[in-house]
Amino acid sequence: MIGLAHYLVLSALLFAIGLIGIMTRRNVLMILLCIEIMFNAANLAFVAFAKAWGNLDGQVVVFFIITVAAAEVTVGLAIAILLARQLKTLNVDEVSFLKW
Amino acid sequence: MTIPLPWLSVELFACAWILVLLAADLLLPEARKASLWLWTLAGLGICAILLAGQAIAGGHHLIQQMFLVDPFSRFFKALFLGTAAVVVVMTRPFGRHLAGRLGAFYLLLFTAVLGMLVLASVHDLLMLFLGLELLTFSLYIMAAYLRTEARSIEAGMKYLILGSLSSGFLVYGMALLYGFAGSTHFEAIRHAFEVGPVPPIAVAGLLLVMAGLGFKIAAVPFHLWVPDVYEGAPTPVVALLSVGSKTAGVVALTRLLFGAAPTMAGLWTNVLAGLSAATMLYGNLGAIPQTNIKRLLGYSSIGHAGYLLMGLSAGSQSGVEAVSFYLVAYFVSNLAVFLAVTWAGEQLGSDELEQYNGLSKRSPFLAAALFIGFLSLAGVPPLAGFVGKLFVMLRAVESGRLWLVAIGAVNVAISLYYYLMVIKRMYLDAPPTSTTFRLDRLATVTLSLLLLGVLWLGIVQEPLVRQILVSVRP
Amino acid sequence: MSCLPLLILLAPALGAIAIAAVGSTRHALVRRISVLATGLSLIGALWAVATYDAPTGGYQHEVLVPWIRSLGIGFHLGVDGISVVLVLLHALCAFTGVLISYAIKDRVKEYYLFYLLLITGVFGVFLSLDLFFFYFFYEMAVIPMYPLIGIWGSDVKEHGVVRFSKEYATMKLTIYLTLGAAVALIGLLWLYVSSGAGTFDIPRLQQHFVTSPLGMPLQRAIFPLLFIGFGIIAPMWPLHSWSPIGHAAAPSAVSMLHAGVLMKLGSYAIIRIALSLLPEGAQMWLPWVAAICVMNIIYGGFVAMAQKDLKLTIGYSSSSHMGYVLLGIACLTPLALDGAVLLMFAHGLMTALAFALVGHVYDQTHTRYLPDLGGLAHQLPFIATCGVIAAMASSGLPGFANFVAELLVFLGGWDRYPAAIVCGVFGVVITAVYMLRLVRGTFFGPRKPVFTHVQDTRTLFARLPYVILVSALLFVGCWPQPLLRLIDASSRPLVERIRPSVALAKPTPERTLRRLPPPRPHPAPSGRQGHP
Amino acid sequence: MVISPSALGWTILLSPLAAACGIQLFGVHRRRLSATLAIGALLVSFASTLLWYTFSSIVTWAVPNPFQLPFEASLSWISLPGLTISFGVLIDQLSLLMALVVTGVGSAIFIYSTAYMADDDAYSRYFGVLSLFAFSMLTIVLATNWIQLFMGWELVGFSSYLLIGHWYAKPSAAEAGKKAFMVNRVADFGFMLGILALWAVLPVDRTFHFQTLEKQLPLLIQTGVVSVAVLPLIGLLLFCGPIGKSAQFPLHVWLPDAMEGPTPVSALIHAATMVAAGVYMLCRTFWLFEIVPSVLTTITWVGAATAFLAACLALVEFDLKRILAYSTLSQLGYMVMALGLGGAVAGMYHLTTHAFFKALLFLAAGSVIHGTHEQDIRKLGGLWHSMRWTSLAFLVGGLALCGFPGLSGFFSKDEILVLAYGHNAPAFWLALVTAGMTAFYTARAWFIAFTGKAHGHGHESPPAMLIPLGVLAFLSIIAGYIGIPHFLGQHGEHHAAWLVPGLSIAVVAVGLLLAWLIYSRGTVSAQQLVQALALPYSFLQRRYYIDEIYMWYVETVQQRWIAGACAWVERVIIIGFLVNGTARLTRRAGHILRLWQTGRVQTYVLGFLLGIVSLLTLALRR
Repeated sequence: MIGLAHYLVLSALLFAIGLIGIMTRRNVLMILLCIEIMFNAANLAFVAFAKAWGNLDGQVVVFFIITVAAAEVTVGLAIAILLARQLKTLNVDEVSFLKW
Repeated sequence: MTIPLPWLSVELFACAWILVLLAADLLLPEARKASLWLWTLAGLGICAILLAGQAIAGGHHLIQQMFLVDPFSRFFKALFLGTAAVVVVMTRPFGRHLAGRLGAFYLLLFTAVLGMLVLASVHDLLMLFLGLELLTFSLYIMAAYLRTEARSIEAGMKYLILGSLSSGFLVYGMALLYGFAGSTHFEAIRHAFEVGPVPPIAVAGLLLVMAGLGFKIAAVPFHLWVPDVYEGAPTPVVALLSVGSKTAGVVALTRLLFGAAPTMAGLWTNVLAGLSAATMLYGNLGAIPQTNIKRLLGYSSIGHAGYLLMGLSAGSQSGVEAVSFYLVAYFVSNLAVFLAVTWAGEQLGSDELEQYNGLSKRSPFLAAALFIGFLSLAGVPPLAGFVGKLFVMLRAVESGRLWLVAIGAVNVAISLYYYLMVIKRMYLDAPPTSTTFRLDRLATVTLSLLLLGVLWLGIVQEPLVRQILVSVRP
Repeated sequence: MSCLPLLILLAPALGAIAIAAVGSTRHALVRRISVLATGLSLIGALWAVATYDAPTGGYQHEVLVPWIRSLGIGFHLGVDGISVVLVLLHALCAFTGVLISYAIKDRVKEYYLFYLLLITGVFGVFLSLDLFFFYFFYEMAVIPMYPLIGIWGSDVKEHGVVRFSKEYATMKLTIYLTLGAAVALIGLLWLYVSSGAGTFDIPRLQQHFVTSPLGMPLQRAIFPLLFIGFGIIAPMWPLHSWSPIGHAAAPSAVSMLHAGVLMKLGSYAIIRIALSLLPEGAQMWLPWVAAICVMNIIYGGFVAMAQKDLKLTIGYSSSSHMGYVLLGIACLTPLALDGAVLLMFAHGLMTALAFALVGHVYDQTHTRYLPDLGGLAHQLPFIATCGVIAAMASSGLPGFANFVAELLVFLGGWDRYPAAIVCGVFGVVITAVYMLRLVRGTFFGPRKPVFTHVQDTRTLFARLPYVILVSALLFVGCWPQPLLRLIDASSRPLVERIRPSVALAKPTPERTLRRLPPPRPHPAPSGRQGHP
Repeated sequence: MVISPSALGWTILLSPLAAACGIQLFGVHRRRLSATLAIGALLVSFASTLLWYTFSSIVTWAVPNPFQLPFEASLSWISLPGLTISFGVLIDQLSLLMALVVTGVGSAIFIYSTAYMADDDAYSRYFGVLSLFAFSMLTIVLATNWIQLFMGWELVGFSSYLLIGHWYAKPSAAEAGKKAFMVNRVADFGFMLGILALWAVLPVDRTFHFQTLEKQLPLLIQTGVVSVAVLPLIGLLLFCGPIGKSAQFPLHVWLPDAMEGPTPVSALIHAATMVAAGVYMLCRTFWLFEIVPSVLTTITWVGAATAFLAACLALVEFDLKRILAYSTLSQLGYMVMALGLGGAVAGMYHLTTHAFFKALLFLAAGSVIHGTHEQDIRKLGGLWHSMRWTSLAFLVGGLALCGFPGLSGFFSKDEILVLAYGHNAPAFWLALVTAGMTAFYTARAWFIAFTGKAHGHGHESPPAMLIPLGVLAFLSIIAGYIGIPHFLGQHGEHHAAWLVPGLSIAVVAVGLLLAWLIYSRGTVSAQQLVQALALPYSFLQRRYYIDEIYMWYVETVQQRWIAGACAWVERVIIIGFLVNGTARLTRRAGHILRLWQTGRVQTYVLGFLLGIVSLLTLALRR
């Protein structure tokens, strides 16, 4: 029987994948994707908990999160375009003029 | 369900005004767009009037209890509106960099204000998330607004990635809290904490949400975006970041901790105290070697975050009152500094500290403003910052954390050091050129008012203290 | 309610505001405003001294305006016998300092603005009877030092090589003092919180502690915080190194206030707060304090002896002499405390005089380096006369207030710490060594041709500050009773509250004495000859 | 007009002060005015003293006589609970005599100065400081308590400092003034401690007041309230004062150097009055020293040693003023020795006669210097011919100094020798030898400088200088006959034997004879004598190397080692290491911390993550 724990473990794994992805990938787009994965991990947890609690609050939240995440990606892509245009790169390591 | 209009009037009007600005930006001929700042100011003014119209004590829960309008939120909403107004004034000298896209800038400013207004009233995790994202998205775009400048883009990118990361943690923490309490509503969560038992998952959730907000406040170790973004982003945006966004973060954190987890105070006061110590030390020590004024202010704003956390770590009503005073003091002092820095940046052509050499000879007023602003930030009487720090430390002593107060006290001296290093440049060193410049009337008046506020709060604290006493009930 | 403290405090503050409003080129007007402002304060201070009712004692001329009610903070001004004397000292130094500052020609408006702010802050400390405002003014007095030294100061040179730059000096001073203030602040807040009285008001706290004294461990823990925090500005060994360098780099009028008054803030704060609010804690720590004082006196004296820069020498001598003040405080007897307060007054005037003189010499010769100077008594007879006077006052010559004060410290402390007093008396010898060397090296010796252009103070107006300081020193030195009466009226109750045992400590001999025959006419005292 | 005793007493004390203030305020550029003020004031003082003396001894018209000795009038100077210090005038036989000497000799010297200093630029300053000195000295003389005495004590030191350094342009003068002040300061260190300790010895009702102490101390000791054990220490500490002020061995070094000052100053301050203040102080407080015989022994030996060692130094000196300075030292040694032997009266007696003849000698020397601008006796000679009056005065003074029978010095020195003979035989023989040496070096100076061939030509001095010489010569002759010991209260003690005066006359005669043989007849060559005694001679010439030792201490030990070490600690350890080190550490911390800010987003993410992980770990550990 697949229970709450399983969902949560899956969610945690997703979250970890997202995190590791952010840390290991250099490409802005990949990083944005990984962030999406993190959001989705949260979404999964919400849904699982909603199921467990038997109310819809969590599922409502998920909708909001999806919307926000979409907006986030939009902004992210816009900035990625700027990067590509102005700096001719999408590699975040190369964008480190500001430091110390 | 009816929409309780009077209690939402400010937010609703802000939404409406965003549309108005959008329309104006689209419809107005290019030549007339310069007047958009007036439209923005007018919008903020009307918001303020509407806010004043809500002058009724007690809390009002709206939108399924998710939204709480009470004196506490009103107090900070007023502060946010003020911040935005000053930022608008800052965009005046900065305008040429934004040529052609001013309308959208004001639009984004207004959305950011809306986000902050929402944050002041949050009483639900979902609302918290929405308000926060609304504010942050606007800031992402504004940070990268100078789209031909690599530094601005880089600032936007870094802010975006780290902001999203923190949102990710926040959301995940919210999920855990929801899992614990079965609701995202603060009351429910509080109830769950009160009833107990508290599983680790709930603690983790609380900590993750705190981390997400810590990112806004710029608490170590969630502060790492701050120096880079401050250095790269347009100066008015930095002002908004450092005053508005930070205040919003503190307010939201206060709402969360006192509204949803008062019984967990034993945990989070210690966490906040630890963060506070690290934040003060990191921010103030890191500021010492800086050579760029905006970067320096970034580090300094980290330091201030530490003091704010110190006040919150007292875990008491009076601690929040102290933090509120600190925020107001920080509001006047820091905005004065940023207004001056915006002007100086325009006139000197750079934000590098070298350019500030001999500023007191080139523009005595500007130098004096920076002088007073810096000293207030450092916490020197008779200026506002001093009283703020004193209150915060007092509450920390009350909570028995003398070690934290000791670190705070030492940091006063450290921060004074790097502020004085700037003052030394302005007053002691020889200017590179002898050309002088003046501020326009709007800036002069605004700056004077802010400085007057700095002095006034430093000397006559009672009115504000009384206001805080009646308002601040987190 | 009395408006006297308000007059004293607000005159310089309003002067500063007026100067801020004046055009930056109107130097004469700026100077006149400053003279007027400090003159009003001086009149107020004299009036306060004259009208302080010593037999009644306690705090007088009080002003109390509730300020932050929720925290028990009130704008409470007032003077007791100790602070009224220090107010007078500060008023004298401030007024003469403003006159001495006529030598400043660069950025006059800003200079006087900062100078008056500094003056206001110091007045505030001496007048405040509320911990919050005490600290408020204390910090406020520190900060203007930064620009004052940084802009108008001068580097400390040796053989023409910069040894300490003025930037270094001023930064060190400001940071050091702020750090000290911060340490003291912790103590103050802790005191406030643990008192449970919910008030920052010093008299009310004193009363509160009479009925419900603070626990011993707390007192012992808080006292060092206050003592070190305020001791830094006193300046207490080994936390003194900001002060001589700061003195040396500062323009002369600022050194006057700095060494003359600012350092007294520390010792005053120790008396007013640490002693009066933490009596038992004080009793435990004071023997250590006495040991530190000895280091101050002896070590400071020897370091002063090794200096070749006039201002550095005087700077170290100040830190040495403040050792006597702290020693007087540490002894915790009425006489020693009277002496300590009077020494604050005397040393303030003396050192202000010394710095004013060095300032003149430096303005004229552009050097303060002892080997470069010499024979200036030829060109500067008036300054040289005052220089000898200052040196003698410093070495405790009778007739100057310093003598009386040091004598009182010695007398008062003899029973408590005889060893420390012996060191103190020895310190007077050390003082004489370097002061005489200074006078000898600067003023005496053959006329030097490089100094032909050097000019003495010519007008009566230019001499006025020196005359005021010298007369005050002499007046108090010859007739200390009026001031001592005031000081004693406040220091005695203070000490007796701290050491209720002092009055009773002396054992039996009274009974023996009573058996002595009454005095009767006595034969000539010298008529004894020969051995028994 | 009714003259009240206290008004008269205060006049003695305050009129020189008024003159000093007047000169400082109005007379800075008015030479005549300042001289007039100074002399007038001192004469007023002198007259008042005389009047006091006269009234106290003669007036019988009022019963009781208001001018009854001892008389005291005082003002409260400091009056605090537990501490009363008054400032006043105490007039008794002792202080009257001393005040007469100070004002009388002082007046003569003041008048002398008008001529001697006539060409000086700083004429007004000179008289101002002289008046200040007179006031300070009278403060000591009339002091009613220890503190007042100490104040006068310090003030005379200060005036002496100013007067020695009067010609401050001369480095040697400036240094000499400094040295005098410093040496006295060192001595006063002990003196002050003594005063403090004496004050503290009383358990209650502490006082500095002489008369009260004199009455109470013996009683307190009897009742055991005051322990006798501490008194010797106090006595020794108090004796430090006279060691410095009266230039006793080993703090005598400042007095010869003090001859850099104008000669009238040397006469007044460094011969007649100020240096005698130590002796006066011992007399004034003799009731204290009487109680502690051990201290008296020390005093005796210090005095005897000073007398002898200084006389030795005078043997080889060529500077006229310095010869006199050494002889002053030697005579002060006599006085101190007398005190140590319990002879306060003898000491005071010798003090008085010494004041007369030594002032006379100095003024005569001054006259010589004024006339010839030379003070090295080798370059002088035959002055008898060119400066007859001066030479005569010198002769009278010199003979009185030697103790020539019939002159004042003979009587007073005889008192001391008798005393020594009775109480301390070794001291007596030492003193006797010293007396012979005194005769020798005085005669040596006389023969070299005043007789023989004339070098160059001096001119006789003006009457303003000669008249004081005459007055003092007169006093030097008669002072032995006017009953000073009687006035001081010594009654009917006759010399038991002729042995002591006989011996004394004999050694004086031997001394004079030797000097005559060597320096006048040339029977024995001085040159050969020096060669024969080369080692002791150079030892004496270098003044026992005491100056060198002190110089080494001051310059090397104190200045270079101690002060240098402190300065090093200050500069390197406190400033360099502790303070700047902390500052550096703070700055370095800033530099290191900001390295976290690598500029790479992923480092930041890592930091973020680590922060959360550690938070969670800490929070969930339990």
